[in-house]
Amino acid sequence: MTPVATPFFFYFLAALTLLSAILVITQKNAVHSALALILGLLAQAGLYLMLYAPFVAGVQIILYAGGIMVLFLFVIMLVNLERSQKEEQFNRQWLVGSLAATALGGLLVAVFIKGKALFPTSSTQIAEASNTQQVGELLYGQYMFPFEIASLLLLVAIIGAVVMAKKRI
Amino acid sequence: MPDSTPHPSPLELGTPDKTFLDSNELILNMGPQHPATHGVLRVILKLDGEKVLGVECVIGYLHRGVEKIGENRTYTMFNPYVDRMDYVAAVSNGLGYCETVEKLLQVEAPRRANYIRVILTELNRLASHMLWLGTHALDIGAMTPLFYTFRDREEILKIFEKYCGARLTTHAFRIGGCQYETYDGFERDVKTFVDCVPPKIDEYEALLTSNRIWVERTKNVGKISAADCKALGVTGPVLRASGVKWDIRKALPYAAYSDFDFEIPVGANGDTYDRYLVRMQEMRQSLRIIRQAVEGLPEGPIMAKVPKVMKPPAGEVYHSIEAPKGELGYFIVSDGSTQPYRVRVRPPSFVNLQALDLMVRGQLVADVIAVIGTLDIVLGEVDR
Amino acid sequence: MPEETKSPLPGSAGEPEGPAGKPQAGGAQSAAAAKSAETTSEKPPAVAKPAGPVAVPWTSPLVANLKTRYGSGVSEASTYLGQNCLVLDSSITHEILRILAEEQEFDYCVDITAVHYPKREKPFDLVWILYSFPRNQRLRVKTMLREQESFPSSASIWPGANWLEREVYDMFGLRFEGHPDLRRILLPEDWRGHPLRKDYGIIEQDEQWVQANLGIESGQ
Amino acid sequence: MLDYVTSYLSSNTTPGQAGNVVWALIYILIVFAGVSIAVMAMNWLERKALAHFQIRLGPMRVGPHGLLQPIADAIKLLTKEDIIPENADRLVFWIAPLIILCASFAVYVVIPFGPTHAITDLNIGILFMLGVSSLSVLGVVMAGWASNSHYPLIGSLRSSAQMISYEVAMGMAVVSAILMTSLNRSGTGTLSMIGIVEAQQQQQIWYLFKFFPLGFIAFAIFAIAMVAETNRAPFDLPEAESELTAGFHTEYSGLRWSLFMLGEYAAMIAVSSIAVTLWLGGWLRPFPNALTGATWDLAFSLLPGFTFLVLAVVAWVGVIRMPKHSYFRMQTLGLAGFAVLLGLIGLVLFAPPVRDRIQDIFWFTAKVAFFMYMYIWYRATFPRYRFDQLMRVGWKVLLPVSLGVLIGTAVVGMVL
Repeated sequence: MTPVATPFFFYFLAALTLLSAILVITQKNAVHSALALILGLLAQAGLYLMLYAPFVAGVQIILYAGGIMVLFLFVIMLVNLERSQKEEQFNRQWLVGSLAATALGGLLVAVFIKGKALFPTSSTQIAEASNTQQVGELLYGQYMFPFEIASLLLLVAIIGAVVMAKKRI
Repeated sequence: MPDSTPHPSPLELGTPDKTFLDSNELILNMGPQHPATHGVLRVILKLDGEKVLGVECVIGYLHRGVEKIGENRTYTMFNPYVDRMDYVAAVSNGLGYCETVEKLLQVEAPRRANYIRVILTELNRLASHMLWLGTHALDIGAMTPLFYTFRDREEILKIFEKYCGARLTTHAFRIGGCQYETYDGFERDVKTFVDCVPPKIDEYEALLTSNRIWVERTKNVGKISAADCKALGVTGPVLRASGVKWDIRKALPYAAYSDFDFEIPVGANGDTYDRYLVRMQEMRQSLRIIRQAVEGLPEGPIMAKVPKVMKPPAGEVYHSIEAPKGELGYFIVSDGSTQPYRVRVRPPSFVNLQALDLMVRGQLVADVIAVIGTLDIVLGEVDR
Repeated sequence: MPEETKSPLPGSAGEPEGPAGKPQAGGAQSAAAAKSAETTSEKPPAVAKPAGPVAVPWTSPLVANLKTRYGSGVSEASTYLGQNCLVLDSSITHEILRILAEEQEFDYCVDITAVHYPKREKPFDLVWILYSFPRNQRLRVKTMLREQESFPSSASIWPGANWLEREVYDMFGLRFEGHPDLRRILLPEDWRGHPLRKDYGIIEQDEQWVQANLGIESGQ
Repeated sequence: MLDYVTSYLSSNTTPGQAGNVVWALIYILIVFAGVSIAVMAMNWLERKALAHFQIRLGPMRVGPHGLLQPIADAIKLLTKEDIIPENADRLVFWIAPLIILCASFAVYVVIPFGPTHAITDLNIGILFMLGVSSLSVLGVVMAGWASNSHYPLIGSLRSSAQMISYEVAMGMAVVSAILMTSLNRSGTGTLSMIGIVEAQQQQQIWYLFKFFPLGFIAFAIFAIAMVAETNRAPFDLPEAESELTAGFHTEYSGLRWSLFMLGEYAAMIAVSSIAVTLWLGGWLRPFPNALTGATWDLAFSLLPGFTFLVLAVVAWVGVIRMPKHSYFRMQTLGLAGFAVLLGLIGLVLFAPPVRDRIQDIFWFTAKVAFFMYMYIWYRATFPRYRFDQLMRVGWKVLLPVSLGVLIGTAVVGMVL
């Protein structure tokens, strides 16, 4: 089974990701930003698929697009948006912003030129059929400890959020 | 005591301008056009999330000045108007009015007329309770009982139609008795009806009484204590569900009610579920009364001798009956002329609706709908 | 005496007053009332008699109690067609209502309404219809008010009086002092006029309001 | 080219796996047309069945027994004025129904109607289904927000909270079923929809009955959660008519509203398909391992055609019972035509090449139809939950129980 039109899909998805990322920061309406972010996340899921990582792609859709972003929207809709819409965008921060962007861009270019040797030219391709199993084995085998620490961290975050949000328990 | 909150007018209430995290109140306007407010009731809800902080009822959309009309019509001419108040239980309205004027005139309706009045009024109570059950269940989301109750209510309306030609606003009674003798087969029709309905009521109860969701939606919802009921003047099934065994048919019997043997069902908790149970029991008791009345229907005249032009002596009288919604009273002042000097209607729905605020405080939006349903109000009567 | 204890037994159909009611009620005037009722119903009034049934004085421990405490403030205590009525002076009515509610167990305020007699010096009758659950007895309390005279609200005695008083205010323009929320209830807030006054015509309306709010010439 | 097309017929996989674009397109067309027709049929059936639950007749005027009612409705909705509220966010308002529609139709890509009758077989099939169907909540939220009105906003907030809450319990129940696939003799589990059904065949048991009662509890949790997930009675709070008029789609009308409806019914069928695949053996006929042999095979393969013949007979009884009056002539003829059509379909299904290919689809559809009937039944029977009760059931009952079932399944699987 040979992949069809791979370069086309790659550039299409990459462009979509970039475009939606730009929309996220340029849209005045926060709900529109969030929707653009969802589009970007979905495009990323497509990129994961092209990397033969369907499990990651599926999780990306379920967790980010279907779960987290819905909660984002949930909160954004309840907050009064009208004030933020009237405010001028990139208010007095354009200088700092552009400096940071230039620095980050320079770093990326430097790494790309100088550090090519750091990256393997091609990774070993995992069989698509056993992709999910491999993820599972790695997570619950080799990286068991970090995985559990991450979950503990999330638990702490949840409790913190509850305590902060609820005035009277 | 349900202190009514200081009232900014709806326009002043405005929109909550605080942000989500420190905002407490949301003003939601329900009605006057809303599927669950049973007519043109407007309820302004003050919410904290889904929790109700308070409600304000805005009524009067259906105000027609019935009392003013009464002062400008003769006693006889005003009789059909009262049917338009609680149009779901028009027969009860007529009964109350006719009995009050009879009292003023010192006329007693003949025994047969009283029996016919009891039969029709109790049939009407059944019809009213059936309509209540259907719409109340529909408000809570159970769609099917509505159709079942309408099927059986139809039979009652058919009897009305055969008796007096009208189905809803019947104008069944006249001052001094009944205008119409029963039609041929009236007793058979009523008997058949009384025989068929108990299984139908079992059917409604099978759908709802032990339905888990129904119980969860109605138990401990809209609780009101007996003391609060008395203080607010709430009567009818709502009062009885709070544990007060008081029914005007027993306490101060009118028409022929003292001839019949029936129970006053009472509840214990005064919540929506108890009110449901009380009304279901009341339907069965009504059937009991109808059966006794139709079996013992006496022979005789149906109309007392009343003057063609009614001029009751100057004086005033208050008389009330147990309408399906509660105490329906008429206070009539006569100045000796052909027209009442003042007609005051004491509408049960109006007084009961006052308890809404007390009953829904601290509950959820969905409960407001359940409580409006369980109060069994008819806006025609609230606004008059 | 308990009113409306009609005996529906055959034979006594013509007798609106039942056999003497509860012992605590005065028996003397019940007989009188029954007598007057009997005379009227035996010969049904082909023409309304000018005499009609008469109101007879109502004597009971309650009335005696009130009369000793308030003297002439209790201007009339009568029974008409078996219904008891107290007519009180407006200055003491609120106090007596409170006594009735708290000491005499009239715990249910059935109705509050008013009647307008434009030709009288005190043109308004304010009427309370009370009921006592323990006594199974109904009582009507009346007082007369002048135009523009305000009256203490009884919402502090019976919370249910709230809306009933609002309706009286709406329909008659009588103001109640200390009412928690005295606004119009059935008519719009800015409506002018009080429809149940006798000088308000049957087809009269606040045409300005109708034109401004409904955008039509007239509601008729 | 022709070879390319015909070559697939001899292959033994789904067109997606075979990489055959033409057949994949054909399958997509067939599936989507089939789902659309199923939605229309479901619409008619729901109205009819609900009506009979409620001692009514339901649609009777458009076509014999209202058979053409869905078509009439579709025409009406399409030609209706398209209203967008003045202060609505036009773009979002416009996209929302499309998202719901796409999300609920995209899941059909992996639904296996038979061992080879699926558009494709992803190895993360079930994950894909859950993921894509979870996107539909976005559409609901967007619709509620874009309408710029109180009731839709509250409706969409309720809806999103509800769907996210029940997704958790639903996911746990699904995982416990997936866990069962890894407990077969080969030792490797699968997320592929076809793989799950094949695992059930291999283990000779529907997962409904596996590790009784664990499988059954997981199934029950899923069956409850899927009703909540599709916003149907008794969990139809987002659209609670008596409280929120019509919930998140209060401001929608005409075509856009019909897209919501289409999406809702398609989602109902989709989640039912998941339930059927995971617990009721997917396309497998009853007792595929016990009642074997040529006779049983023949008997079971004749059933689809036989069912259609029975339906044809029922329709013909309707023709006979039609009032004999010229006014009803068209209706009678129409119903007779419908009966004949059903009969012909039945006869075609008897033909050996057809019946071999069709019987998997038949069993799958029959099982899904059972769930569809349950949906109608719930709607006719239950009152509506209150929001806090709904959340309590989701978080305090279903979630702990589903976690328990998951752990129980793992433990039992390891011990056995």
